[in-house]
Amino acid sequence: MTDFWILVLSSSGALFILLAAIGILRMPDFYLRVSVTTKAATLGVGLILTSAAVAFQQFAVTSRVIAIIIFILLTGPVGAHIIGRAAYFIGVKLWDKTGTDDLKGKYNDRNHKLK
Amino acid sequence: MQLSGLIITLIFTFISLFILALALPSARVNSRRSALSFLVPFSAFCVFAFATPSTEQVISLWESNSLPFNISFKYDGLAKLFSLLITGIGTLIFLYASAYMKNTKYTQRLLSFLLLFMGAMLGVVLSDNLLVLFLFWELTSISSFFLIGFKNEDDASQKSALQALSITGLGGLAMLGGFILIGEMAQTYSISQMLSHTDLILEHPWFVPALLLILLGAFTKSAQFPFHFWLPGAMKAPTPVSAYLHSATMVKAGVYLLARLNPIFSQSELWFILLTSFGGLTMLYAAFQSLYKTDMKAILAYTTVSALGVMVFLIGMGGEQAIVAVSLFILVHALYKAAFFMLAGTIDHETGTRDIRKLSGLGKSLPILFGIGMLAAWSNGGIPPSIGFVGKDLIYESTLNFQKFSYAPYILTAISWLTNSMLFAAGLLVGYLPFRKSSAPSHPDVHKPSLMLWLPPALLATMGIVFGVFPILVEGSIVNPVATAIAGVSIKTHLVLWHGFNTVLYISLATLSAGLILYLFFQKKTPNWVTVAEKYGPRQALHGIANSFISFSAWFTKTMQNGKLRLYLLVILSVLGSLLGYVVLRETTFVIDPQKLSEITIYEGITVGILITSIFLTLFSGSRLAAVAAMGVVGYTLCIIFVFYSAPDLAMTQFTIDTLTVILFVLVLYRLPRFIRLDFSPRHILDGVVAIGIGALMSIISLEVLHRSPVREISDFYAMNSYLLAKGKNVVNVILVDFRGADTLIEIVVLSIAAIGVYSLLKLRLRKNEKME
Amino acid sequence: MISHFLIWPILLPLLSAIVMMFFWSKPREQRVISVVGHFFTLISAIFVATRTMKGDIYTLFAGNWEAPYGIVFVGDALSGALVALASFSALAVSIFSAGSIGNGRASFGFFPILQFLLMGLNGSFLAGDLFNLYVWFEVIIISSFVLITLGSEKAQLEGAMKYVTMNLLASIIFLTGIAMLYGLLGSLNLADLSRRIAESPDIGLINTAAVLLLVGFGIKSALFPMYFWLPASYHTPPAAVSAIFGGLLTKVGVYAMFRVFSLLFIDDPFIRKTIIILAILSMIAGALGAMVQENIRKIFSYLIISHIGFMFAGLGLFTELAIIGAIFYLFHDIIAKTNAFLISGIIYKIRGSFRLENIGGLYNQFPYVSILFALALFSLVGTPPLSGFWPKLYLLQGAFADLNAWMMFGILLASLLTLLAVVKIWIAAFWKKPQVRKEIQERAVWHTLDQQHKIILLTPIIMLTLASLLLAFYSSEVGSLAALIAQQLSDPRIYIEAVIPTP
Amino acid sequence: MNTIILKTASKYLLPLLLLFSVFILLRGHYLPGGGFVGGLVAAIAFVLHAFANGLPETQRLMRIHPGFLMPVGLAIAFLSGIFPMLFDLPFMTGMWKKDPIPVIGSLGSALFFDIGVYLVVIGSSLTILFTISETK
Amino acid sequence: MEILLAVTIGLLYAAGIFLILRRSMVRLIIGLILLGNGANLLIFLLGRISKGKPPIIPEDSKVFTDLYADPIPQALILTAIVISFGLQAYAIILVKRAYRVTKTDDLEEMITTDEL
Amino acid sequence: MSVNEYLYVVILPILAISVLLVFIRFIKGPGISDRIVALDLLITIGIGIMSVYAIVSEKSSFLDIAMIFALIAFLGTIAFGYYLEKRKRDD
Amino acid sequence: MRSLFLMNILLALVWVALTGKFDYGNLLFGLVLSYAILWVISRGTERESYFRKVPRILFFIAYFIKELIKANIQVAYDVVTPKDHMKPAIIGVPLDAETDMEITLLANFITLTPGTLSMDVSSDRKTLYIHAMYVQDKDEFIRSIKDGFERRLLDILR
Ligand code: NA
Ligand code: NA
Repeated sequence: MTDFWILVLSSSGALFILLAAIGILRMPDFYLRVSVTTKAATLGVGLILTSAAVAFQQFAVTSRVIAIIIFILLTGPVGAHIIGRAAYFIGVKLWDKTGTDDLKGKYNDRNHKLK
Repeated sequence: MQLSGLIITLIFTFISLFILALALPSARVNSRRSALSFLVPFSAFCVFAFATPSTEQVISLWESNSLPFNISFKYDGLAKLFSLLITGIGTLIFLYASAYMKNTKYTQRLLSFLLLFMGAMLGVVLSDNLLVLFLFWELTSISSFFLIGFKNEDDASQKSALQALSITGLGGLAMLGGFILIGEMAQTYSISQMLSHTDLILEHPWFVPALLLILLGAFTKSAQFPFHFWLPGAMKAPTPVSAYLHSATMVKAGVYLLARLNPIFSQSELWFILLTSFGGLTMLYAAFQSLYKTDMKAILAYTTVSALGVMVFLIGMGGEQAIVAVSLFILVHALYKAAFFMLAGTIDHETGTRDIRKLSGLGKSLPILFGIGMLAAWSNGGIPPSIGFVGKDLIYESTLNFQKFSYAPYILTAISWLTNSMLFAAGLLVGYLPFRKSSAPSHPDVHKPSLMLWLPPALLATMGIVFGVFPILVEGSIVNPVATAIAGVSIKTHLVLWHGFNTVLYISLATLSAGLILYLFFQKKTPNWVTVAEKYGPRQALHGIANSFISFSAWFTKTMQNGKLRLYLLVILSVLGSLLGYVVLRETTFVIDPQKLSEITIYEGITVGILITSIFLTLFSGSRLAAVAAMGVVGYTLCIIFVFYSAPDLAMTQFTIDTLTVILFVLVLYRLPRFIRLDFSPRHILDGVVAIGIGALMSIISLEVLHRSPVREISDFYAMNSYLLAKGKNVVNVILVDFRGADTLIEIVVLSIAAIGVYSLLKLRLRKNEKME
Repeated sequence: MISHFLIWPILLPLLSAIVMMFFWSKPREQRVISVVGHFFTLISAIFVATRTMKGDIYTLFAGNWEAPYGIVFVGDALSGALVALASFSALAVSIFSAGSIGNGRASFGFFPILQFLLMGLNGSFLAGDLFNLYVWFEVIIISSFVLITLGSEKAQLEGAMKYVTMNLLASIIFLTGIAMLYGLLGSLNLADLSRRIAESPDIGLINTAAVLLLVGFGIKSALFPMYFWLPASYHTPPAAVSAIFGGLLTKVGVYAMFRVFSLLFIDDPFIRKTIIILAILSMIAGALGAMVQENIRKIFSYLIISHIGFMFAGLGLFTELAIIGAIFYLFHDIIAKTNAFLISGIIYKIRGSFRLENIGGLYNQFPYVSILFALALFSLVGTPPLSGFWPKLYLLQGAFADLNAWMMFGILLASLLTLLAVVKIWIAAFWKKPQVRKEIQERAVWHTLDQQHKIILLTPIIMLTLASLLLAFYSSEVGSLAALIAQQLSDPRIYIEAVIPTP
Repeated sequence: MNTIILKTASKYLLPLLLLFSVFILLRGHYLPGGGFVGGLVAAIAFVLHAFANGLPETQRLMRIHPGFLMPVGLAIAFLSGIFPMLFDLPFMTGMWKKDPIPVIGSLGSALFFDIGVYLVVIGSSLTILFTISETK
Repeated sequence: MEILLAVTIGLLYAAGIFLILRRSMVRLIIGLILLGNGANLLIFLLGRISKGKPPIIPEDSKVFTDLYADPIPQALILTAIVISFGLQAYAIILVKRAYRVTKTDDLEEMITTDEL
Repeated sequence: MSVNEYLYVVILPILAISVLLVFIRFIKGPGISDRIVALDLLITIGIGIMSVYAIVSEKSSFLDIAMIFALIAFLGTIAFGYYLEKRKRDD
Repeated sequence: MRSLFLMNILLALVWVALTGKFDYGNLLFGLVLSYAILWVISRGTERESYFRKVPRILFFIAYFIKELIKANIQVAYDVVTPKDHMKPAIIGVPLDAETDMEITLLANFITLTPGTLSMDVSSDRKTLYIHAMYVQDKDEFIRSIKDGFERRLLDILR
């Protein structure tokens, strides 16, 4: 039973990570890459970590796994947000098929305040 | 014996105390105290005069227990002669100087340096140990540097002091080398003991260099051609200094040394060749030059050089007569030359000039000086009944009897005759010309010199005649012991003023006539070639060498230290690479045994692949940030390798620190300019070769080391005791805080200092007055 | 012998530094603590020295882990003497700094870092463990980095770029050598390494480590041709800093060379010959450089390089006489170079410049100070009977015993050129008419100082000159001490037995 | 950086990370961790906070200058090093309380030493990073 | 694997050396950091590598029951890493200051202190 | 096939390939922001690898490294973001 | 509410201590047990909201996981297949969330679901700019966000 869960969790985790990896390579612009990778990778790593918790079945290990997952969930999106907005105002181009851009012209060039 | 030791110690203590006494109180003139300073040399003179010399006894004062540096003295005839000259003439010079320098600033400074110099000279001539002798020798150089440069704000004084020190310093150090060589060859630095080990020295393969080095020392000090020019240059010193240093003492140190070492070296053919040729050349050349000088001190300087040449020449010839001749000549020369110098000084003092073209008819206003001049010239010319006459006789006798090679008597006698004639003429230029009757005396109402400005030279000049009339006065007490010391065998001659009409007398007469002719026809206008000879002579040559040496130094220094860090690093790394390459090529076998190595899994392969790619990315990225990020990846990959290979603590730390470093870079980088474009240049090839070379060597070395079996004794100790003794299970951490805790303590000190450094680099802004402290 | 006292010359500077860091921006308190701290360090160092110079070797096992398992501090005659000399020089510099370093630098860590530097120096001298030595070296270099840049003047920063880079490179090379030795022998303890090397079949590979350490320490000790960082930087910081650098920093490299090449690396003719050649070239290259400089501190800087050659010459020959000469020279040079740079500091205070053309007239204006300076400077030259003369005698004798004419030539030539360089300073700074220039006049602050302040500034120079005279006066005793050191260095068994006694 | 998202996150991350850092410090003797990493993590916590909220805010939060932690840490390490000397044991000899306590394990001078390391690491890394961020 | 790591070490040294021989201060520092990494990896490799055996005594025993990796090189590298961090931090800031004061990143323009 | 073998033969290679793919993005860029994201992802995958490694080697201490990784990767991203913002402003 | 939460945890810990069985199963049981007890004793008081929220949180987590998986599959499809079906856009979504906590959580959850990325929040905190991969219709997208994550999140938080 344990082995089964390990297999399932680690496999799906690895797949999500692979997905993120393909995504970052394949996506046409920066924002799409971020978009794809942050969650797929977070999810993937979360799953693999869970499989580790299952594998060890120790209090200490499980608590560490939980801590790491919480931490990743907390920091992953914040990091994506930071790098995404930074990329935007240094002028990283959007993919040419991008539709509406509500942010356009909303940043103050000097202090990066968003209107 | 013990008593002599005590006496010598006392003398030196006495001198040192007086140096202090003179130097300490103030720089102002204190004529009473300075006038009394003559008591120091005078009392020493008395002691030396009554002390009986001994060729046997060596007085040992102090022995070093680890160096062959034994302060030991020997008071034999040679030492006695020089000690008496040094202290005797010293006494007169001190008397003379306190009058001469009456209204000059810093007289005491001068006197204290003179005393220092005198002590040093005494040390030179009394020492039995070569190293002690060298010590005093250097002291004479240094103190004379201060004396020659006494008028220290004067450009010319500075130059001549530097020149004198450069040359005597060069010689001194060469001489030290020579001393070490012969000392080590003979296994003793005691001159007395060395005499019984001459064979060890003469047969040593390094004998010739040793001899050359010592001669370099002696020749430079005694102003032998081509090093002679510093001596006339040194006439920038106040006249009492010139009179002391350049007549009786310092310049004779070289002659003293040759005389002292003569018993050791005289068996060597080279000794004879070098001394006679350099001495002969010097005496001729300098005597000739002296005729064309117009400054009295310059004339005296050149004649001194010439006389030194004579002495060297005589020592080189060897043989009883020559040795006796030089023994006497040292004394004679000191007497009349010191008199001449003081005479010149007094004339200068009273008239304000020393130019013989501007002086005439002084005989009337300064009759005493005229008398002194004539007496000195008498002695100088070797006119009976002066002691000079005895000396000259001896010289001619020795040259006439010299049989070492065919025509030797003729050649040597001719050289001596020519030199003596010119020296006589030069003597007249100083001792007679300024006083000669003149229709228009240059200084008709000149002041009479004070007592101390004429009495000392008068005494000396008179002694020249007294000794001539009674040669017995110096025969047994001075000349024989001196000659014995120089020859190394007992010599007992009988000095007589009158030998009857013989060849020697005819040659002497010829000398006088030639001298008179030269004097009468001495050319007021210096012929062109004389100036040219001086201009392009040895002085210029040595100056040229010195200048090109300095240019070379400058070129070398600028080339090495050109400010470009790249060059510096390249040089250092090339040294590293070539040394390492040599050792590695010599020692390693380049065998790779796969048995001893672990296999490569695909993950490790990929990790290392990424690592290597990132290295290249770091290398060739044109963007700074990309380079820094790639560098970050290098660190992260290392971290993964640490994970693979069982180093969790390391991985954590590496990862954290790597990130912090990247962050630091990032925080700083946006303030820095972009990379300069990496254009290809030949420099890159060179750099690449060095870089790849060292890299390859590192790889080879590591593989070689890996083929040896590891030693795990200490690790096993840690592993065994980590929990049992140090109560920790993470052995790495236990090492850090316990087994090798001291490292960690120091390490946090390093971190703190670095933090302080960063803080101060960025925060400290100095106020203007604090910039350089 | 287990001996707590070995640690005090290390701990007292650390303690003083920590205390000073609590008084971070209180320069006045720091000055007092600094001098007091250095004073007590000196006392403890003298305590160490007086014991070690009797010939016993003392050990201290940090953490009570016996060698070779823990870190051991070892005090033999060489270490003891150097600890004492370093602490003495540091005290002199500390006093000088108390009088010369302004509140700007003082409130940014100058004094604590001076203590850290001394701690690093003493630690290096006492370290009995190769990696520990590395760590001490890092303390030294980081302290020196901070001291050399403190103030951030343009010249300081430019010089520091070179200084820092080359020193970091040296550290990396050193570390590489440690890696080699550990990989081959599995130990870091010097005595243990020595023991193992003696039995090792891999002498060839061990020689690569020898080369690495030679270059690593060679850079640190400014050996030809690895000295570039020194003339580029030593003249840029405040005089007090130059003084402690000039007196002590390169000497640690020399010390490390002696330690490592006596204890670890057995006689390899190639390496010995290399050391001798580089030593001779150092003597001459440094002296040539000194000849042409116009800045007093640069002249001294080049003289450091030249004189490092003397010490390396002794190391290269490694005969008893040669070692005595080198060690004696090391002692002398610590005192003489510190003093020389401090003197340059006073000259700067008087005239506002380090450049010869801007100085002049000191002899007539300050005759007694000038005589004091002359004594110090001629000691540096090695004019007999001053202190620099004696070691040269040993070295010359040693060179002769080896029939090494080039070395004799190098020593004599370097001595001559040193003499000329110093005489050049003497003539230009002391004899020549004083040059009055408006732009530097305001930096000449000597005349504004009160008597007490002047005494504070002159005290260290008097101390060092006296020390130098004592070295000369007791040259025979110093020679005996150096002979003891030579004996200890020549026979690693003594050291090994003291650190890891055979049961 | 002017973003509430980061600001808010950092508000929660700071205590979390500090807690974590102490955890890492204390367990170092048994498992990977120890004073260095612990100190670095704590430093990172403050750096993050500073990135999000600006340096002045973080400094206000810390109340003391981080540089002050250096002498404190050094003093603790120093004292734990010389403490054994009072008992005539060599410098830095490990001394232990007899019975172990939970989480930390045996209480000994090594732990105090590690705490010293921890503080110095925090102090120095923060001094470095803060100074750089402050200066143009 | 050792061969690969040995080659990597060689490369790290070579790259570090090549970078410190450049004119740019930033490259210089990066080069030094790479060299430091190379030296650390060298210590690690020469201390012999072993997989999956961290030198941590298992929870339930007082001594190692299995083989374990040599902890000493790890401790040495750890110390070296932390020390290099301090030095690198300082060097980076030095570069920053030097650039601000001299207005150039080009090391070949910083030659005033070497002039006579 | 045991779990361990499975992890070794299947999971780790997948993760390794992912690393390669991301690394290609890291090399390609084109912008600095792409590199930063790639770096972040690399570290995240590194956490995954370490977890798997922990299971395989039965050493839970690798999870500690994973924890540190997670923590610091975030800081790195923030710092780069900070850099990008500053750089733009100061140009 | 906070005090109740703490009380809940404290009671669970006491339970663990009493039973002496220190593992997650027991801790979870302790939590559920003490939750039940607290719920029983707090009925009818204003503190009751705590007991309403806990189920909501659980629901929210379930919702989030569902969204996560759904979106991941969508993205995965796009990533794996050669043709790109994306229609990206940056949309400003007006916010009802007010406090820092609310905005941050919302933004993070949005980022965590594939295909959307919270770019920034306007200075007046009224608009959240989202980069989305599949925006067929702007208003529809805004509505899905507001009705989906924002509403559920605010339900829990308020
Ligand atoms: Na350490
Ligand atoms: Na640790």
